[in-house]
Amino acid sequence: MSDLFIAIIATLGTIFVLLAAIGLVRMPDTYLRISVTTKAATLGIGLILIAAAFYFKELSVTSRVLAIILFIILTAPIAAHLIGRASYFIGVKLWHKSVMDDLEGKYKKVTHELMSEDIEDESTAIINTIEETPNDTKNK
Amino acid sequence: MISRRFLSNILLTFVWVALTGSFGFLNFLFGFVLSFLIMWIITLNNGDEKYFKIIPKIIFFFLFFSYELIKANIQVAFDVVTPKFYMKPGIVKVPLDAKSDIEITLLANLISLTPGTLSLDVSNDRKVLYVHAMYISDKEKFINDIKQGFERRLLEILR
Amino acid sequence: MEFLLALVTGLLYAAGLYMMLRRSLVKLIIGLILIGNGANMLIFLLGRITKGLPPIIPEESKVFLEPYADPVPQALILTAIVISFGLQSFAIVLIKRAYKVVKTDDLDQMNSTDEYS
Amino acid sequence: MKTIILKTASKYLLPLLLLFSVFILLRGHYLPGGGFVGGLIASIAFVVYAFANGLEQTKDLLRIHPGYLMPVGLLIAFVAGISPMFLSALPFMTGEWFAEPLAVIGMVGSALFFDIGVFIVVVGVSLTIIFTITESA
Amino acid sequence: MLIAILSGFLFAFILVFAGNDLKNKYAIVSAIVPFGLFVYFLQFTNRIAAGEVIKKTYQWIPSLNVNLGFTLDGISLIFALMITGIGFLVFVYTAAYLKGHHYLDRFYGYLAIFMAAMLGLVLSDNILSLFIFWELTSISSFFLIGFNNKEKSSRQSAVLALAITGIGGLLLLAGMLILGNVTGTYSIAEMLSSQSIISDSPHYIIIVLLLFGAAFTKSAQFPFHFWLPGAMKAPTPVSTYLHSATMVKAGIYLLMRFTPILGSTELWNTTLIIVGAVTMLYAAIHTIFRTDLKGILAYSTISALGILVFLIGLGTKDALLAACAFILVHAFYKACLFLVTGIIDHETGTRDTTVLSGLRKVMLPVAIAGILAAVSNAGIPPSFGFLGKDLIYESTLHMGDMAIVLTALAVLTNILLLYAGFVAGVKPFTGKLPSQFEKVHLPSYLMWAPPLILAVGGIVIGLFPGIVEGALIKPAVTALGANSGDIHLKLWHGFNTVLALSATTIGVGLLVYFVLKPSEKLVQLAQKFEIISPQHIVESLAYGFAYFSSYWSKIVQNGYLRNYIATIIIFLIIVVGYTLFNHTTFEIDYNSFAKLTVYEILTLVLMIVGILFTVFTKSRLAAVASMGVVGLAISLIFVYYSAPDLAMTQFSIDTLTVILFVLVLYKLPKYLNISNTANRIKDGVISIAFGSLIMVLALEVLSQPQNTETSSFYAENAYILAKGKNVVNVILVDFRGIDTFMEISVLTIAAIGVFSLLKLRLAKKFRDK
Amino acid sequence: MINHIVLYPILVQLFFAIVLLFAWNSVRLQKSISIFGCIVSLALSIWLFITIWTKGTLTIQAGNWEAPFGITFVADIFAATLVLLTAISGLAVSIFSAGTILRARFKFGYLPIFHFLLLGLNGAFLTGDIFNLYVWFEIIIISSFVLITIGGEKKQLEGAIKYFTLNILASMIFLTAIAVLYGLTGSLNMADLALKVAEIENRGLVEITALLFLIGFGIKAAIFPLYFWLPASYHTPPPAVMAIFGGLLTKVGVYALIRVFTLIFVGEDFLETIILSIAGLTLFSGAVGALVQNNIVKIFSYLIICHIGFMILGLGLYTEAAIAGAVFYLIHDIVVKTNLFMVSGLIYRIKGTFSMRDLGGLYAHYPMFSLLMIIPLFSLIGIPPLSGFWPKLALITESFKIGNYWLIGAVLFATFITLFVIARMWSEVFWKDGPVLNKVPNFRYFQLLNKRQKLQMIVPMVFLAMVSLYIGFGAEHIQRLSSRIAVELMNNQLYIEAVLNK
Amino acid sequence: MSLYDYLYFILLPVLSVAMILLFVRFLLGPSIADRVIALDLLITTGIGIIAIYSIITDQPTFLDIAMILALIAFLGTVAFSYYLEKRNKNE
Ligand code: NA
Ligand code: NA
Repeated sequence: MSDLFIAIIATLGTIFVLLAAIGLVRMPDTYLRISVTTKAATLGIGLILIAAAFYFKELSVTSRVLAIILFIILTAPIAAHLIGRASYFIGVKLWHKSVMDDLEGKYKKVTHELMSEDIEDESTAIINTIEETPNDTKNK
Repeated sequence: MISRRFLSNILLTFVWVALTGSFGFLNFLFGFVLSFLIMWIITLNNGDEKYFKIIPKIIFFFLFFSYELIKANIQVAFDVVTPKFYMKPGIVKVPLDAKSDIEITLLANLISLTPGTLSLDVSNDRKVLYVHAMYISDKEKFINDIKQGFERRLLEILR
Repeated sequence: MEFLLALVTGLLYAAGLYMMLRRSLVKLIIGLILIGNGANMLIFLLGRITKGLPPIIPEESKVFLEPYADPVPQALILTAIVISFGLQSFAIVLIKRAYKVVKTDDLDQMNSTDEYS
Repeated sequence: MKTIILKTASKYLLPLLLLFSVFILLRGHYLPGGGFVGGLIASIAFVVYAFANGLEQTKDLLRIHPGYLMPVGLLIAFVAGISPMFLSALPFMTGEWFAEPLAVIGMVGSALFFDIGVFIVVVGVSLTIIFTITESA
Repeated sequence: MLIAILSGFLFAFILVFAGNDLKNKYAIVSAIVPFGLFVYFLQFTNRIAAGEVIKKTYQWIPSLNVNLGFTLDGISLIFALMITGIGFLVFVYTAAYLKGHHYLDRFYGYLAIFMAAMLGLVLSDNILSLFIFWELTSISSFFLIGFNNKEKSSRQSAVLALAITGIGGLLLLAGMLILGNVTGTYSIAEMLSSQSIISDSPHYIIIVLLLFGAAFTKSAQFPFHFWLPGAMKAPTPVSTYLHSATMVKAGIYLLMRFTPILGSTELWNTTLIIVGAVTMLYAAIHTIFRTDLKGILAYSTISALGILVFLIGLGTKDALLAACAFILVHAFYKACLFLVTGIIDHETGTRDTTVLSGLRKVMLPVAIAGILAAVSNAGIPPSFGFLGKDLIYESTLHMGDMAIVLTALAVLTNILLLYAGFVAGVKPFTGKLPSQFEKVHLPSYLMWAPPLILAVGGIVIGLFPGIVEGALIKPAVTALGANSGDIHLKLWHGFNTVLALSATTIGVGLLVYFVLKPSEKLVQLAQKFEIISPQHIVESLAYGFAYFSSYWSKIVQNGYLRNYIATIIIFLIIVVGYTLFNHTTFEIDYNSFAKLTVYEILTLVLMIVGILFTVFTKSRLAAVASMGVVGLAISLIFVYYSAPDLAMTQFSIDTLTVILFVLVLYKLPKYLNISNTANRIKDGVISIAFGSLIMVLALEVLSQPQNTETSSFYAENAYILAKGKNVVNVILVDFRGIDTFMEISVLTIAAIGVFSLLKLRLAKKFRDK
Repeated sequence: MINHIVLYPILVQLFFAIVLLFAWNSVRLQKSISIFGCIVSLALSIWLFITIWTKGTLTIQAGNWEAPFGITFVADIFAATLVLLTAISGLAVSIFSAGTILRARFKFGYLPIFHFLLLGLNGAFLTGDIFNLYVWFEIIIISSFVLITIGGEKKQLEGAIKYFTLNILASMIFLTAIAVLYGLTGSLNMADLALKVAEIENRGLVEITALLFLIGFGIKAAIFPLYFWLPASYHTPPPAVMAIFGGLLTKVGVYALIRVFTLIFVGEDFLETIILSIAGLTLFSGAVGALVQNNIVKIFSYLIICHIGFMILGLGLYTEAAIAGAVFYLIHDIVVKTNLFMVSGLIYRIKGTFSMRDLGGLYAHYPMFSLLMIIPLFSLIGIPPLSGFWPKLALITESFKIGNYWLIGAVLFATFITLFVIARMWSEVFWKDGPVLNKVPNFRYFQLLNKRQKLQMIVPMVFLAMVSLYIGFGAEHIQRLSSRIAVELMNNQLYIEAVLNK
Repeated sequence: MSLYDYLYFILLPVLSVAMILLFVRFLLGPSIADRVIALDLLITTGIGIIAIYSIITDQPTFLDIAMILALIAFLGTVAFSYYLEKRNKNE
C-alpha cells in the first residue's frame, strides 16, 4: 500500500518534470519557456521529494525534504523573475503570436530603472518589440 | 525591536530543530544559541512582527495555492503535449495594491509559481507589476483575476 | 560501465587538451578545467567503482556490515577538486587581468617574454 | 541588481542558509558535509545577498573584510592541529577527544575544531574572491 | 710547501683590503713575495741535484681523491724557479711600468694569483689538483688580458683566450679523470709504475688525445695558437710573464710530465712532431708579416713553443735534453725582449718597428739588454742560445731516416726566429734616431734592470753552462725518464755538422734581417690569407654555432604556448604509448565490469555531448554553461557510485567556477576562432591520441588485481578510532588532515592572489621598465 | 618524542605565514616577522639536520596513524639537507626582499605568500606520502603563481600564463600518475608503494607510471623537452622572487624525481636510457639557449635548465657516486642560483636594466660588489675549487664507466658554454664602460637607497657567497654528506624500514 | 514489480530522458537566457533523480546532495542574470 502510494506520487512528479522538459523544448519563445517550466518542474520535484519522505518515514528526512521543497518554492519564482527580466534587457523578442507587450519602452536603457508609465524620450528606453518573423527558434 | 528579534530567533530555532530532527532540550538550546549568533551577525533590521499570526494563515493560503497550482498546471500541460498551441501570450501591466517589500515579493512569487503566468518585474515606484501570461483572451479580466485572487487573499493574511 | 567511464575520462582529457591547444585564453582555462575533471574521474575509476554503497557507517553500527565504496579515492578527489578550484579561480582572474593589460585574448600574441633581447 | 523581489527574498534567505551551513558543517563527521561544503553554503548566502543588495551593504553586514576570516580559520585549524603536541605529546593533527559526546554534534574533538577552521577559511576565501571580482567588474 | 704555494693567494687576498696603500706607495714591496719564493725554491737545488724527489701531501677532499700532493723534482724545479725568478723581475718591472696606475693593486693581485696557480700546477702530484691550478692560470690570464678592460679588443681577447684555454682545460679534466679511472690512482708518481696498464688500455687513445687538446690549446699550438697574439693586449709584464715565460709553457710542462707515463708510442711521438713542426714553422713565417713588436714576439713565442713540442715529440734523450735547455734559454731571451719592448712602448708610445730606430742613443742599458737577448735568440756564441740551438740540431740529426727533413725544418725555423729576434731586439736601437724620439729618456732602473739581468744571464750561462747543468738540466732529464748520466753541456763541440748548421742559421738569418724589412705591405699581404687562417675558421665555426644556437632556441622556445603544450603531450604520447604497446598485454575483462543501465548511459550521453558542446560551441558563455552541465553529469555519476561528498563538492565547485567565469567573461572579447583547419585537424589528432592513451591505460589498470589493504583499514577504524561515521570526512579531517590543511592554505593563497591581482596597481612611477 | 622535530620546519613556516596574514596592514611589522621567522626556521632546520646526521632517519606519523594509513613525514638526511638549504635561501631572500620589494607588493601579501612557498618546499621535501607530495606541490605552485603575478605588469602576466598553464599541466600528469599508482597498489605511502610496486607483475604498467611521474616532475624540474615555461617566465617577477624561484623551485622537481626513482621505481633499464638522453639534451639545449641571450636574467634562466641536466644525469647514471654527484650539484645549485638572481637584482638596482648591451662599468665603480658577485658567477661555472666543480668529477667519471662519451661531451659542453657565457657577461657587464643611460625618473637606484636598504641587499649576498665558498672549499664535508645521501637513496630498504618498521 | 524495480527501470530512465530533452534545449539555445533556464532545470531534474536514487539505494544521505544542488542552482541563475544585466549595461 505504502509502496503503491509512493510510486504514484513519484510517478506524478516524474510526469511533471517530463512535461516541463517537453515544454522547454517546444515552447516558442524564452518567456514562455520560463513560464511553463519553472512551476512544472517545481511541482514535479516537490512530489518526488515527498515520495522520498514517505519512503523513509524519518523525521530528519521529512524535515530535510520540507526544507528543500521550501527552498525551491522560494527560489524558483525568483530565479524565473531574474532571468525573465534579464532576457528582456538583452533583447530577447516575444513570440510573434504574442498579443501585447506592456513592458515595451518602460525600462531605462542605462540604469535599468523600470517605470510604471511610458518614458517620453524613446532613445533612453529599451524597446523590445514582438518578433516579426514567424521563425520560432530565431529569437534574437 | 527586541521582541521582533526574539521571534525571528525562535523561528530559526525551530527550523534548526526540524532540520536536525532531534527535539531534545539540548538541541533546542543549541539551535537557539546558534540562531542568536546568526541574528547577531546579520542584524536583520526589518524583520516582521507577526510571525505567530501569520503561520496558520500561511498554511491555509498554502492549500489554496496548491489547488491553483495543480489546476493551472494541467492547463499548461495540455498545451505542452498537444501539437497545436492554444495560447495568446503577452506582457501585461498589473497595478499593485500591495505596498511593502514582503507583500510585493510574495505576490510576485506566487504569480510566478502559478503556471501560465510569470512576474517579470516590479516598477521602481512599486505601482505596477509586469506579468507575462500565456492566456490573455481578455486583459481586464486577467488583471482582475490576479487582483481579486492572489493579491486580495495575500494582503488579507499579511495585513 | 567501467568501459564507458574510461571512455568519458579519455574524452575529458582529449577535449581538455584540444581546448588548450586553441589560441584563446578563455579556452585555455576551460581546457585545464576539463583535464582536471578527467584526472578526478580517473582517480575515481581506478580506485574501483561501487554502486549505491557510500562509505558511511550506518547509524546503529560501529563498522561496516556490508561492502562499501573505497573512501580513499573520494577523499583524494575532494582535495584535488578543491585545490583545482583555487587554481581555477586564480586563473580566471588572471585571464581577466591579462586581457585588460595585454588587450587580446589571442595567446599567440603573448610571446614578448620569449623574445630574444 | 535593482529588484525588490530578490532584495526582499535575500534578507530571508541569508539567515536560513547560514543556519543550514552550520548544520552541514557539524554533521560532516557522520554524514556527507563538513567544513568545506558548509563554508561554501555560508558564502553562497552572502553572495546572493550581495547580488541583491550590493557589495557595500554586504560588507557592512559582515563588519570585517572577509579576507580576515582566512587567517582566523587557519589559526583555528593550526591550533587544533598542534594541540595534541602540547596536550599529550602526540604528533601534529592527532585527534584529541572530549570523553563524552555532546548533544547534537556527537563526539567533540580537535577534528571538529579543525573542520570549523576549514569552514571559516572557505567562507573567507569564497567571499574574498567573489567580492573582489564583482567589485572590479 | 703549501704555504709557499698559497702565499700568492694570501697576498692577493690581502691586496683586496690593503690595496690602496700598495698602489700609492709601496708597490715595489710586493716583489718580496716572488723573491722570497725564488729563494725558497733555490734552496732545494742541491737536494734535487742529488737525485732527491721532495714530496709533501696535504689532505683536502679525500672522498673525491683530491689532495694537495706536491712533488718537487727536476722539471718542477726548473719551472718553479722560472715562475718565481721571472716573476720577481716582472713584479719589480711592473712597479715602474704601471706606476700610479689606478688599478695597480688589482694587477698585482692577479699576478700573485697567477703565480701561485702556476706554482701549484707544476708542483702538483695529484692530477685533479693539477687541473685545478691549470684552470686558475686560465682565469688569472683572463683577468690580466682584460686588464685594460675599457678597450673592446682587450675584452674580446680575454674572452677568446679564456674560451680556447677553457676548452683545453675541460679536455684535460676529462682526460685526467679517465686516466685516473684506468690507473686507479690520481697520483702522477703512482701512475709511473702503471705505464703498461695505460698503454694497453683501450682508452689510451682518448686519454692522449684529450691531453693533447689541453696542451695544444694552452701552449698555443697550431691550429689553436691564435688566442696568443690577441693576448698581447695585456700590459707587457703580463705578456712577458704569462704569455711567454710561464703559462703558455704549462702545456709543455704537461707533455713533459706525462712523457714517462704516456710517451714512447707512435701516436704520441708522431702527433707531437707534426703539430710541433707545423706550429714552429707556421708561426716563424708569420713573424715576417708583422710590424708590431709584440706581434712579432708573440709569433716567435708560438714558434718556440712549437719547437718544444717538436722536441718532446722526438722523444729521444737528446731531444728531451734540448727541450729542457731550450725552455730556459727561451725564458731568458724572450722575457728580456718582451720587457724591452715594454720599455720602448712605455717611453715612445709606439711598438711599430717601421718607425722605431736609433733608440740606443737615449736608452743605452735597454739597448744592451735588447741586443744581448737578440744575440742569445740568434744562437750566436757565446750565448746560452747557441747552446740551446746546438742541442736541438743534435737531436734532429739523430733521428735516422727523418733526420734530414726534421733538421731542415729546425734550421728554417731558427733562421726566421733569428730575423724576428733581431727585428725586436736590435732594429729599434740601431740606425738613426728619428726626431720625434729625441726627447725620449731612460726610464727608472726598476724597468731596465730586469731585462738587463736576463740578457746578461743568458750570456753568462752560455759561458758557464755548468751553473744550470747539474742543478737543473740533469735532474729534469732524469725526471723525464731518460738517463742523464752522460750529459755535459759545453759551448764548444769542435767542428761538426751541428756547428755548420749553426753557422748557416746565423748567416742566412742575418742576411734575411738585412734584406727583409718589416713593412705595412707585408702585413697587408698576410691579411689576404686571413680567410684560411685557423682563427678565421674557428670564428666562422663559432658564428655558425651561434647562429645554430639562436635558430635552435627560437624553434624550441618559439613563444607559442600551444606549441609548448603540444610538444609536451606528444612527448608523453610517444614514450608512454611506446611502452604501453610494447610492454603490456591487453587483457580487459569486460565481465568484471558493472552492468550498463539506461539512466547511467543517458547521464554519460549528457556528459559526452556536454563536453563536445563545450569544445565546439562558438559562444563562450554557452561553453561555460555547458561546463556546468558536465559538472552536473559528473556529480550524478558520483551519486550513482557511492560518493555523496564528492557529488556535493564537485557540483558546488563546478557551479562556483562557472559563476566566476560568468562574472569575468563580459570584460573579455568574443571567442576567437583563428586557428585554421589544418591546425585544428592536427590538434584533434593529438588530442584523440592523448585521450585514447588515457582510456587504454585506465582499462589496462582496471584489469589488474586490486589491493584494498589501506582502504579497509580506514573503513574499519574510522568510527572506532577516529569517532566518525562518514569515512570520507574522517579521512579528510583526521587520517589525511594535513592534505586538507594544505588545501585550505591553497585556497587562501589563491584568494590573496585574486585580491592582489585585481586590486594592486603599481603606480606608474614605481613600475619596473 | 624527538621525532616531533621532523614537522617543525613545516609548522614554523605555516605559523609565520598565518601570523603574517594577521599583520596584513603593517609592512614594517611584516618584514620583521618574516626575517625573524626565517631565522627561527633556520635554527630549527639546523637542529633537524644535526639530529638526523647523528641519529639517522626520523619519521613521524601525522595524526598518530600508523603508516601506511596516515600521512608519514620522513626526515632522512636527503630531506633534512634540502630543508636546511631552503631555510638558508629563505633567510637570504627574506632579507633581500625587505630591501628590494616595492611597498605596494608588500601591502598585497607578498610576505605571507613567500612563507607559504617556503612551507610548500619544506613539506615537499619531508613528506613520505605521494598524494601529500602532490598537495605540497600545489602549495608551491599557487604561491609561485601569486608571487609571479603580484603587481600584474604586462610581461609578468604574459610569463605567468605560460608558467601557470604548463605547471598545471604538470600537476595533472602527476595526478594521473597517482591515479594509476593507486589503481595498481591501493596505497599512497611511498615506502609502502616501494614494496607494493616491486610486487606488481605487469612491469609495463609500472614503467608507464614511472614515465608519467618523469614527465610530471620533469616539467617542474624544467628538463628537455618540457622546460618551455621557465625561459618564458622566470625573468618577469622582481629579483627577490626570481631568486627563490631560481634557487628552489625547479629543484623540488629534481628532488621528487630523485626520490621517486630511487625509492619506488627502481632498476628499470628502459627508464635509464630515457633519463640519460633527457639529461644530455637538457644540458645541450639549456646551454645553447643561454648562449644567444642578451639579458642577464634570461641567461641565468637558461643556465638553470642547463644545470638541471647535471642533476638528471646523475640520476640517470644511477650509481652511488653519480647520485652523490647529482645531490652535490643540487646543494651547490640552490645556493648559487639564489645568489645569482640577487646579484642580478643588485645590478638592476644600480643600473636600472638587465640588458647586457646597456650595462657596464660595474667593476670600475663597484669593485667590492664585483668581487662579491664573482663568487656565485664562478661557482656557477665550476671554476675549481669553487662549488660547481666538484660534482662534475663524479658525473664525468661515472659516464666514463658506462662508456658513454656523449654524456661526457654534454657535461663538458655545458660547462664550456657556461664558462663562455659568464666570461662574456663579465666582459660586458663589469668591464665594459657601457653607454650612459638616461636616469629613469622615480626609479629607486641603489645609490638612492638608505643604508638599511643597502645592507638588506648586500648582507644576504655575502651570506650566500660564504655558504657557497664553504661548499667549494669544504667540499669534503659536502661530498661526505652527498655520499651518505646517495648510499641511503640507493638502498631504499633503509627508508622503508624507517617508515614501516619492517 | 517491486517499488525498487519500478523506480529503477521506469522512473529513473524517464527522468534521464527528461534531462536529455532539457539538454536539447540547452544545445539549441538560441539565447543565453534559454541556456540558463535549461541548466537550471537540468539541475532541478538532477534533484529528482537523486531523490529517486536515494529511495532505490535506501540512502537518505543522498537527499543532502539534493539540497546543495537546489541551493547552488539558484546561485547560478542569480549570477547569470547579474551577468546578463551587467553586460547589457556596458554595451
Ligand atoms: Na578536502
Ligand atoms: Na576524527
